[in-house]
Amino acid sequence: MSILLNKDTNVIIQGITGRDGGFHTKMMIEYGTKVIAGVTPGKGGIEVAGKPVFNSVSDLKKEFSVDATTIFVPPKFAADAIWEAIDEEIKLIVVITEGIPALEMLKIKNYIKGKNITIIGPNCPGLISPGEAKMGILPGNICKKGNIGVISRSGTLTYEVVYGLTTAGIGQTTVVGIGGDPIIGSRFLKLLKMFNADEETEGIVLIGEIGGNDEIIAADYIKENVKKPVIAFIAGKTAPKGKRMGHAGAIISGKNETAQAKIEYLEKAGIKVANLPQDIPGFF
Amino acid sequence: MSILLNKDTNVIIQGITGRDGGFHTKMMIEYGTKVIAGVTPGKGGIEVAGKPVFNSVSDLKKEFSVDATTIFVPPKFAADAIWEAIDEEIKLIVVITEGIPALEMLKIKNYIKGKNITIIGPNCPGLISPGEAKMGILPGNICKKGNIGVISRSGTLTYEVVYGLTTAGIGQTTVVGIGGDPIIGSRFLKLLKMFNADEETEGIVLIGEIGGNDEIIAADYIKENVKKPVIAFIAGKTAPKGKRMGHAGAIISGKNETAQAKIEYLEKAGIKVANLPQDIPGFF
Amino acid sequence: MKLYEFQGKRLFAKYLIPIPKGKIFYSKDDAFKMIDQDIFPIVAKAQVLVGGRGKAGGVKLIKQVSEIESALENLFGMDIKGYKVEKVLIEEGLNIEQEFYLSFMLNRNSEKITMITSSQGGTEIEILAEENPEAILKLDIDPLIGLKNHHFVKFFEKTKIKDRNLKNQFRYIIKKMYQMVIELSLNLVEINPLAIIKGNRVIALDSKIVVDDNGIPFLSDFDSFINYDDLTSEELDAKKAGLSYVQLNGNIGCIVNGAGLAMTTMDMIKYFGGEPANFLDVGGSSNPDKVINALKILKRDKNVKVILFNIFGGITRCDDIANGIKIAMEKLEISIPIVIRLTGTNEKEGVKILNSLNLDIATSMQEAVKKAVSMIGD
Amino acid sequence: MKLYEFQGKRLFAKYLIPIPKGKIFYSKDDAFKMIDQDIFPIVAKAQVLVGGRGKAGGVKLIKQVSEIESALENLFGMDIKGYKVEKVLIEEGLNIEQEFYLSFMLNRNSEKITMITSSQGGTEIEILAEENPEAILKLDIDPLIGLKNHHFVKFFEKTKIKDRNLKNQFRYIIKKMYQMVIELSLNLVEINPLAIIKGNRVIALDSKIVVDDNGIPFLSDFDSFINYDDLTSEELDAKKAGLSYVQLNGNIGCIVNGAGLAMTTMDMIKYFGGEPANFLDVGGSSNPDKVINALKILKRDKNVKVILFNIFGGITRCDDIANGIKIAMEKLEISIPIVIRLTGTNEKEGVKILNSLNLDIATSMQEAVKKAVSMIGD
Repeated sequence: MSILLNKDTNVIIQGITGRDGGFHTKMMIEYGTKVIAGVTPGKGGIEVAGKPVFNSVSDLKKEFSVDATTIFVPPKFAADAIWEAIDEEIKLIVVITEGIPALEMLKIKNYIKGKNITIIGPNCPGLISPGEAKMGILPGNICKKGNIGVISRSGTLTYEVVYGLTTAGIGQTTVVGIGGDPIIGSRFLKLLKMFNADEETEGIVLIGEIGGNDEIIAADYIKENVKKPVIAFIAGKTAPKGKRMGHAGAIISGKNETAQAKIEYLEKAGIKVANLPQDIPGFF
Repeated sequence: MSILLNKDTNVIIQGITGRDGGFHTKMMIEYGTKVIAGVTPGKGGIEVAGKPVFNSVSDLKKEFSVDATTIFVPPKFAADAIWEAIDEEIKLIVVITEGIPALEMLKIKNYIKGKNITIIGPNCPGLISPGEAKMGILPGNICKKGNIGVISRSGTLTYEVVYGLTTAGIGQTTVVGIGGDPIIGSRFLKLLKMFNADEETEGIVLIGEIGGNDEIIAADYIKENVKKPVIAFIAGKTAPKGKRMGHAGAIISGKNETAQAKIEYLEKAGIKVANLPQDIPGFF
Repeated sequence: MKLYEFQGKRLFAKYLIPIPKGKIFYSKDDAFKMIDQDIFPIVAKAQVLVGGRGKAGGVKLIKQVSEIESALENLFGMDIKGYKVEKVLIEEGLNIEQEFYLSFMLNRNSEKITMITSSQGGTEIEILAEENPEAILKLDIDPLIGLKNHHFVKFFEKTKIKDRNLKNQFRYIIKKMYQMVIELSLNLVEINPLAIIKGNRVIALDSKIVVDDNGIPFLSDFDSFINYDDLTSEELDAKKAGLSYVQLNGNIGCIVNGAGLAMTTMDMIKYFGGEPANFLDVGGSSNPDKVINALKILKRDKNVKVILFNIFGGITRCDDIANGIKIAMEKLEISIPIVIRLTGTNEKEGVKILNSLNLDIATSMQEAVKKAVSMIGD
Repeated sequence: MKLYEFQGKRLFAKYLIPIPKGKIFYSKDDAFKMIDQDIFPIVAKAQVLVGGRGKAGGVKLIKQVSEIESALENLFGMDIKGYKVEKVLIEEGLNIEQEFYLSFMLNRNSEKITMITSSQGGTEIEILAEENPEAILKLDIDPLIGLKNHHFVKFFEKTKIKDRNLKNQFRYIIKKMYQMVIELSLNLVEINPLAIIKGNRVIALDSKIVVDDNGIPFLSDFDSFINYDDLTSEELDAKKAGLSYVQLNGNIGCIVNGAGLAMTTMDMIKYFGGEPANFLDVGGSSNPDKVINALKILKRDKNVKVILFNIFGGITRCDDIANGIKIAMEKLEISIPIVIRLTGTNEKEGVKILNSLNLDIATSMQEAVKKAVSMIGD
């Protein structure tokens, strides 16, 4: 079984009339995703990729039942789009947009605490359950249905790793790009728990990078709770301190946030860490 | 079994050094409540009723484990005291103070949604599990251990009803005064569910009044879910429209908020409504 | 606490919400003296703390100077639903193109701040809600989140406002009204009608504001808005003395500790065939002064033929209440008969004090109420 | 984005947080001309966007006029951890009675706004945290709740401040700093030291502010604070062109799409014995201009001996990247060897374009990196 998303998930697109939103709506539909409609304030009534567009999520919900939303809204209105989705009680919110202020995400994170809502992103490629459905921009052709769960803070590095797995004949249950911002909707821990609970997932790949302590928390959890094999990879061994490496969250602010410190901690917890991305398939 | 509170509950007092706080701390201890300590900012280090006083709940928590807090703090600092208790993850917060702005309570209510925290009050007499413990100002001597749960928006009217029950030989599992403000921590519905789930509670008394729609929601719930006998009483049949009757929440703002409308609705839902408080014991 | 229209508009001005030019007058002569010759048409609006003023004739459009005197004559002193008109707001007359209804209220049922919108302004919202509920948009706003883009999207969808300039004006006013709710602890802020006038300007033609009584002590420089004009002088004195008092039309005066018990006492009087003269809650304290003040207030109501005390002592001590009664009896020369029900904390001591005064003491609430009712029958 | 001390203090002034009287100077002569005779002692502070300035000699106490010239001579042009001093803040000297540390940061680990306090101000907080963690108070504040009374209670308990007047001053500054975090999207606001000076006044003697880059577009009138003085001119040009670029000391220039893949490319270069010259992420767009700008920037770095492209096409189309390279090759006359790895969306079309240019195309990331490293060895 996949986590979070499958072919029966009713997906909507917030920001469907934008350039990226429109293009990826088509790609998602082509892949088999059950995209039912989209939202762009002021554009209600038109169609995009054969799907009706509404002015608001609540208008849309009067006609359709919604399980999940993908947000392609530009930074200026993206946080408001997340709040709207929360207000309309959508259970899975995937935010592709890059450039949302961390403080806004901090409020959102604290607000959904204890509520049955999962946010993936922002600043992420989305997620894909190969052979089932995808939300976001992950290319479907590099994936393959199978038994490995992939969680990653990165975009194209995830493609590289997944492509390597697929090429080696190793398929994936679900691949989740959790995003490169400092405050993200779902950290490693949350998704690790889901993959750990998923019976079909037989192994997990965890792609981390410099900045923050998510990999440390993940290591503690894996050590105590995960019996399935977990292979980690950490990017940024050559990154200098105090410099932001592309991602808003990829910055070393303390000595525990370096790639080296994280690798050491993971290995101490008994987790295998690959030196190079192409080494990952060999561990399974 | 009682709900919310029993003789093993570790209770603290916020505002213990005040006149009311100090007096009722003594009364609570005399009744058998396990009061372990108190808090008043700036008064840390002294003792009240033989119990140590701390500057903050977090200081107190370094030395004691806490299950519940009773707040006697004056209006100006009462909301902050509730926020402090929430911040320190106290599971039961009983607020006696009258005069907290409704907007502040609205924020608090929305904040604790989905969290495992119960707030009783504000502007309430508190609760008592006869023979076990009490939090707040309900007089212990008029209660008797037994099998009836009492929920009330009122103070002295509750005493009147409970005294009537006790005199008639009918004891109580727990008596809860939920408070007379428009926005309160726990409405009828929440406590009805608790009493309904409590095996020892064999019947429920519900004392409502004009204003709001809590009795209506309660009626709907009782009709569908409660098999135990429920006896209701609604105060304010002679109250004029638009006038605040003592309680901040006791004001008729619409025709569904009159005592008559509520009584009619309750009776339609098959719930017995007593004409006079002294009729209540006769229904059991 | 309800604010007058002119007070609400002062607050609007403080928050930069546009209002018509206008001035408040406390007498006909003042108004007559100060009105300029070349400002017609003007609108004269009776200031009362009750709805339905328009229908009652409390709003006059004055087109020329010759009409002023009779209009003002008519307004000042007018009685609107029991409220005497003592203040009149005179404003510039404006060319209204479209009227909207807009309000924010603290909603105790949904436990949110509810924004209510309609493009059919001018009508009372309760009437509109019954006659044409489809015309109303209700949005629940979580105070932890605040106003977000989708709230505005829905507002513009409902009101069919498309013009960019108008949208900016409405967006501004909506934000400011919400800010007022948060900053001033309002239970309600309503603009009805919120109008588009000639020149594509959006302006608040009326105001209705209810401030949370519990919030008032936390507001700075709010004193100028405090008014208790909707209270009788007895209610005002009760408020000053820390008592909750509401005057009614019956003849049995009640003094009770606790709001729920006080309402129930009134209900029981009615049940046994009497008529309560008031609601009066002395609260939880045992201060004898409260009893004295309560008796003073009831004494002023000439309808009161018997006074009924119903005290269930919890925090309140019965002996304190009895002492209060004793002092009051001595000081106030009360000739009206008194029935007393006194139970709970220090009951024995209290009864002892009262016995010495030859007062009628009942053993239960029912007995006391019946006695009081029967005394009226005489 | 980091702000200079003097810029942070300007923001403090805007929020009415007390700061010393002072002025910023951009040259020694200006400073010398404008300093008054009778204001000594003064403090001259080098403005650099890096910590540890004090230890490096970047702060001078000047007690009399005769000391100025040598002090300023010394400061202007000084090198502090690679940053040249071009600005000096001159402030009044004050009599410090006690120093505190106070900061608010957006804490990605606890996902709260963390207030950090110590009564041992003046020391760097990281050093204090290691040497004397007991001296530090950390409070996590939920942005949905904000500052509440108990936060102040704990602050005063930790700092042992008891004087009522001092308490009011600290309470005010704490509120204002928190307000700055919320209103200006700050990642960090730090005052170290926050001092009590003679006359029982509390004053911010230093400032350290980091603004969230994602928040800057939402701030109005913030332009005056934007500075990129901590970037090299190449980094600045990259920023203007919408590229993420960080200059390093190696000789293999990298152009990659995606931050994670770019870091991994650098790591792999190192792993196979080479040294990356930079981090460069062209992002997800396929605009050929980005490739051209990226090549322009790498060309300026004289250390770069080989350029390595690593592109995994997803949204990015390989043919667009190839076209960008083609145009750049023609326009920019690039003589440095280029190694290219190109896979994913429209790979075939891209490879076809590159083949016509006689460029070195690798089939995998590893092969490309190894090739680039081996070319340096030559």
